[in-house]
Amino acid sequence: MNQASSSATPTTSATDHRNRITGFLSDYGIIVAFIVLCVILSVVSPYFLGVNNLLNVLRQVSINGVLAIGMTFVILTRGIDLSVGSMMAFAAMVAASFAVVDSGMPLIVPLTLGLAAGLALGCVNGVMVARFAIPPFVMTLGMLSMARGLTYIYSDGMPISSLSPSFLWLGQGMVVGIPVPVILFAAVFMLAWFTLRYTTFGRYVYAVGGNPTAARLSGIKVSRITFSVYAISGLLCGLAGLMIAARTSAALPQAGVAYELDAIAAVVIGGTSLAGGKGRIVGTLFGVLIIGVINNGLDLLGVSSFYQQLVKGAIIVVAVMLDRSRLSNT
Amino acid sequence: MNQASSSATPTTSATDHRNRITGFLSDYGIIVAFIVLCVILSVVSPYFLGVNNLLNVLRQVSINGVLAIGMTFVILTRGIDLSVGSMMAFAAMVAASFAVVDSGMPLIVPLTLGLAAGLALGCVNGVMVARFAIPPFVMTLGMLSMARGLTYIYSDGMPISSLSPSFLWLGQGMVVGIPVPVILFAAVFMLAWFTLRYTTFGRYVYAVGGNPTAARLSGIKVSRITFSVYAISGLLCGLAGLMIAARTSAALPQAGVAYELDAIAAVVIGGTSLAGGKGRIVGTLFGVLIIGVINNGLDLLGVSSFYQQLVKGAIIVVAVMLDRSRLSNT
Amino acid sequence: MSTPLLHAEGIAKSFSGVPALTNGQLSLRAGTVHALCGGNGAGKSTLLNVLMGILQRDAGYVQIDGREVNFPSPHDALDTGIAMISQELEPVPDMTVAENIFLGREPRLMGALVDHRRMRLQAEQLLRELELHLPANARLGSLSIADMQMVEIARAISRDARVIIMDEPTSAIGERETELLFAAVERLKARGTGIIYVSHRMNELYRIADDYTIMRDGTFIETGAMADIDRHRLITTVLGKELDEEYAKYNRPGADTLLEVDDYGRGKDFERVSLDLKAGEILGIFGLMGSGRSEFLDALFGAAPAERGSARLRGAPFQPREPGDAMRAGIAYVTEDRKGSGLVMGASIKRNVTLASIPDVARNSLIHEGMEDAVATPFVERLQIKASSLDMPVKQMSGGNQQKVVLAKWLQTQPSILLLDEPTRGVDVGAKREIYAFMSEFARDDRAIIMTSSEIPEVLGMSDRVIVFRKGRISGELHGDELTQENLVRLSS
Amino acid sequence: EDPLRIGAATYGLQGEFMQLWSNALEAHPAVLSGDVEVTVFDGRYDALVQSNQFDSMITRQYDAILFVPIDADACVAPVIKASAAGIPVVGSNTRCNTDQLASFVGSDDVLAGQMVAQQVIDQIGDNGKVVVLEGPIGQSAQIDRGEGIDKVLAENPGIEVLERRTANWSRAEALSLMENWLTAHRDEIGGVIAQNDEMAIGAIQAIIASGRSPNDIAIAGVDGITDALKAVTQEQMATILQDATAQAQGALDVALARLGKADEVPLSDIWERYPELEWAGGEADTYNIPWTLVDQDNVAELLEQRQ
Ligand SMILES: Nc1ncnc2c1ncn2[C@@H]1O[C@H](COP(=O)(O)OP(=O)(O)OP(=O)(O)O)[C@@H](O)[C@H]1O
Ligand SMILES: Nc1ncnc2c1ncn2[C@@H]1O[C@H](COP(=O)(O)OP(=O)(O)OP(=O)(O)O)[C@@H](O)[C@H]1O
Ligand SMILES: O[C@@H]1[C@H](O)[C@H](O)CO[C@H]1O
Ligand SMILES: [Mg+2]
Ligand SMILES: [Mg+2]
Repeated sequence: MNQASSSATPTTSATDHRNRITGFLSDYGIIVAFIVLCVILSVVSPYFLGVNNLLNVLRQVSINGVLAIGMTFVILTRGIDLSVGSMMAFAAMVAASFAVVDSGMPLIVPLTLGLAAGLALGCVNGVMVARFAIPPFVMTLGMLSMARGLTYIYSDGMPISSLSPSFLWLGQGMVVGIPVPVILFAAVFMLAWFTLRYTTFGRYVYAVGGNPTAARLSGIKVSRITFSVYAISGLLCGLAGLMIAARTSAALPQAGVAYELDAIAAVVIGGTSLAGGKGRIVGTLFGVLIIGVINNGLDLLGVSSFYQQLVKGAIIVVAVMLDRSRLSNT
Repeated sequence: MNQASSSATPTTSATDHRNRITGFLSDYGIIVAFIVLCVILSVVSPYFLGVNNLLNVLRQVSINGVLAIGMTFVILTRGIDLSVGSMMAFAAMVAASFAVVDSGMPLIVPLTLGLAAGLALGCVNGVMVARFAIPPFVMTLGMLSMARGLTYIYSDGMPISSLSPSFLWLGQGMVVGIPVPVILFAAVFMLAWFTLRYTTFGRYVYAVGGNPTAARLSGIKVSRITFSVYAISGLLCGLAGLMIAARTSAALPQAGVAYELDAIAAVVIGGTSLAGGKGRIVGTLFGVLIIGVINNGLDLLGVSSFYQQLVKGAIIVVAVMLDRSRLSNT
Repeated sequence: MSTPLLHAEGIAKSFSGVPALTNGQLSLRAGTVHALCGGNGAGKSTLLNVLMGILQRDAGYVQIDGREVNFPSPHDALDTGIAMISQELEPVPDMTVAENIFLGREPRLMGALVDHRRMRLQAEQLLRELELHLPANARLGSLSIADMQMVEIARAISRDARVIIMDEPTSAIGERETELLFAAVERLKARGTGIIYVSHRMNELYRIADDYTIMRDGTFIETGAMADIDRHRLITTVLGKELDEEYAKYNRPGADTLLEVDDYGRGKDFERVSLDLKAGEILGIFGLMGSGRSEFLDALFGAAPAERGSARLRGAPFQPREPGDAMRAGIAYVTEDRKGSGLVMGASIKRNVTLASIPDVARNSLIHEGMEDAVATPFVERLQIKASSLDMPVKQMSGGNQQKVVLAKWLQTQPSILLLDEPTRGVDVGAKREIYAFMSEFARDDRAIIMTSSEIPEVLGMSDRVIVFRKGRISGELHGDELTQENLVRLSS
Repeated sequence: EDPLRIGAATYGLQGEFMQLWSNALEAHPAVLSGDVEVTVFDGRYDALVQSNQFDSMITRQYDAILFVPIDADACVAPVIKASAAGIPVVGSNTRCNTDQLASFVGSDDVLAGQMVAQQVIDQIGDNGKVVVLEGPIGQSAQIDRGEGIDKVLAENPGIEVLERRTANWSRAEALSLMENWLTAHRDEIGGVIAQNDEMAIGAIQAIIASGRSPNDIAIAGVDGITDALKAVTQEQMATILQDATAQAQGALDVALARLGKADEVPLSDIWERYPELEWAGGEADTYNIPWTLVDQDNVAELLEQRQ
């Protein structure tokens, strides 16, 4: 609830200490919900707590995680980005087209072009929202459609596969036993956490979402901040595009359909308000993990796919209820 | 922009008259965008303006139209309903199961049960949002999943077809040359328009969305209103479920996937703000029509699958830009 | 005579073709306080918003140090050394006090990082200097309106600006805080800062202003030295008509008890509150900021029900659990935060006036627009609400006029008990008098008013009896001759 | 002895065909007898989801995996991973471009494309105008059936393609699309080549709604879903039956053979139904389940099986 109170001042007394702990829990009720979920899953499935499975979960959430982090920036400014799935697919396609085994391109080329493709589309969103005041929902809905169209046109509707091993490493490689996508996700998370917490840009993102008028009156260039968050989201879609193409060994024209829902869900489950100005990247991390753990757990348990949908929906609601009811008690 | 200013008082002078027209146009800039779109389409396609084609468009938009009207109520209160597609599919399945040719049920049974199925799920959304303060996005995302699961469970994943002719009439019949779904949509539209404009309930909906605190302190039972809009949305999903089953001659478990996007898009394109309290059902009507006309026009023109997405997205953005730029000029 | 620090002339601004300002003019000297006077809707805020680059002028020019300037955005005005406390509070609720104060100019590390520690220390120091007892790391949204206002004041003052615009900075704060502000203003003057000051409280103007400028209907009327204009003439010029500034008080309390409150308490907000309200009475409640007055009124109205104690209304038990309960019992409540809890800002005047009595303008649940107009129109006249039409969204109205709409909304419910929390916030002298006259007329027969106000003259002038709150408890009750400023101050602090 | 645990990774259960496939799996004699336990996964039309589900199945150490991939290339990495973990993967329905599959039991989509196009052309003759309804862009079935359709069209230069668009396997989408095409092309459309039956049925409904008779237009689809069979009885369309039962049960039989259990548990009866299909002890690389053209001769019998 209270996004600012954790910039804690040095305190000494015991009650202050207790306040900080309950404050932490009510700030991060979603962590409690996550822990409860994990405990339940590890009781019902002996496989859940295995190191390999936990790495699986992390690898599985890494793409949604990267998208959700960009989405957090956007939502903090009261915006929304519906186009993440399509932008990701487009970036994947562009990157893959330069990463096929016999293209002979150095790895840097597909990487750069993939990120650039995402960034470019994100900038278009940003300009239209920030400069031409198109409502974010409409602009990014348009982009959802346009980027998908571009993906079809660019790829002629065909998947691109036979990607070079060095490119595939991005999605399938390991570094000191940790999957590369997980490392990428972690790096993006830390950078975003640091940015939102410690940089002036991060503070301005909160201010623009919290009260755009106040932000403007304080001399903040609101439209520049607004533009930036869409650009960031686009850039991260570019990264997610590289990751998904490398992970599935192919860029598919239909990749990422409906991914916006999971990304937004992670952000909202993590306690960031769609009304802007309030929320945290740590919440998003746990939102992403909750969704991932639910999917993984239901798969591990072999719950029938009909009941999966029912159970998945119910767990999401209950997790958030748990979070919110904690809040109202404190 | 100004949701209240059109309830014009009787005026006489010429400038007043002019003001009323420009006021109307800036209130309804989206109508201008719609007209521009229609003019362009009728120039590039000789078929566009045919009576049959226009009836086709109306028939094609009627299901999204009914969903978008329920969505308008929800969004006016600052909410969102992501579960409309799934609730519709569930209602369709329930209705169809009692409408198969050899069930021998009178028509009233599937109709009632279909509507009741939608209403029931909508009430669940309503209770959880209004009473337990689950954020609407999370609750209805959960319902999106849960209602789909229920649909699969209820139908065992198989379509239900061979529906009785009297039931099919709802989707395929005609009355005085007008398709029945169009009549249903028109009736729902008029009722909604009347409700929002002339009834106390309509007022409450706007007030709750405009400033829930002020509404509560003015003695309005905010949670009752909030509950009601989700119930209305559910009920209209029930109706849409009857319509789609009758139109496609079958209830399909996968029906309505991603329909929430089109419904929300219609509302937002129509000028209703996701921030609540501001918007009009007439705007939604034209939002629905714009989406329908774009789809129809691109089909008529034979635009390829690849370019269709690109063009569709671009037109949506441009239409809204046209609307918004009109506003900022006045 | 030296060049003025800031000089503006011929400033015009219209909204959708309707002029709000036709000829704004103002000359500010360095090291002085310049009072900008005018009735509600005279165009003061519009002029100031133009000066600040929030609005773009249609005509006229602005000079700083004799050089013409044009600010496309507040950013540019701030860069040039102009800061503003805007009339409407603009807090970022989910940021801390320190973050709000330093928004846009945070102490930095390595160019792009916020130095949170230094920011907090600087904020603490600033708050200390201003004698504000606010934690620098409290979330702004958890503060009272008054405290938020003080934070905005701190923000503007700490900017080291050469020109500070203060648009009704005291409308939401108490006497003590006002003194803190004035002390700061004196320090700023001494540094050569020029201050443009707007307030509808005449006492304040005579205390701190050096010069004045009067506006009426969007036009400059006259300017001069504060010392050269007496109170009567100032008011008459502002209003454009003869009017004495006085309290129109002619209600007469009866003997019947209307409302009895016994041992009310809720959380830490207030406790052991017992009082009664007589028919025909205007009961004042006075206290410092944060003394729990508003919370007590919230409880009486059922907005945040009391947790302890009981109440009786006309002898019958009265236990409001939600506002509807209190409304049915004939209670109306004008809250102190019109933007947050009083108005639907995007909705029209008409709809706001009828907001709390929608069923009254409906038959069989159908709104009757004719009745709605009939309901709203008399208030526009009665309260001198300045608006181009009843369909104007309230967010386009001047602040004082918005306040009148809130009053109208509650009067329309035809209550028998009125709870008024800072009822004249931002209201001009003319309309204040109307409101006072109305209050006196209202509190008759079996009707009564409970009023809180931070303006001591208003409390003394209008109340038949005053109950003083201190830290959530009643610290005393004053009647008749005891009703003096000294007693109020003594009991409240 | 514990039952064998087999995971079935389908590309998605939203649609009748894959539902028939999974139902057939559950109806396999070895499953009914309790010798085998199957878990069906819904891939939600997403290669990434399928890949994640493989991870879970590997963690749970399923004995074998039946795999209906969404994409012929994106399926490769999961298959390699499962094989490396010692889990045999048997492909079904949709091919996968890897030699690591234990075997593939499915039908040739290119052939289906050829057959469905040929059906329509046989009816309208050498000269005529057709429209083509395609699956979701980029899915293997869409690409391969499209290839087959193209082949036949290339051999028939007299056939003009008026329109060719995706309706995403969806009846509702095809219905609207066809309504609009009927407006733009009035009475020109002589045939509808649909890459699956759902879309063909949407087209039929649009044709009926426009006041025309589907009997006058040559329509064909792929799959043999129940509504299509009914339409065949009314001579409204032709369909090419894709035998979901054979694909599913055949794949399970082969998987059991690879696990060395073929002799212990009962095999399905599909091997009797298609005498031309060589069982070969479950050792073959590919089992090509034949497509069956549904016509008046066999439709009644097929409908009967659906009850
Ligand atoms: N955005 C707007 N759109 C239309 N009219 C506006 C807008 N802003 C202000 N006005 C009009 O301009 C006039 C002047 O308003 P302004 O806020 O400047 O008055 P003010 O002198 O500050 O009054 P107060 O003392 O009540 O604050 C008012 O009649 C108001 O309705
Ligand atoms: N013990 C407390 N702990 C924390 N916050 C407090 C405490 N007491 C008061 N406050 C803050 O001060 C506010 C109380 O102010 P309130 O509006 O009730 O006082 P008031 O007497 O009406 O004064 P005014 O309206 O003039 O500010 C509360 O909203 C709360 O945020
Ligand atoms: O083979 C199946 C069916 O044709 C179905 O209708 C769509 O997906 C394809 O892969
Ligand atoms: Mg003002
Ligand atoms: Mg108060």
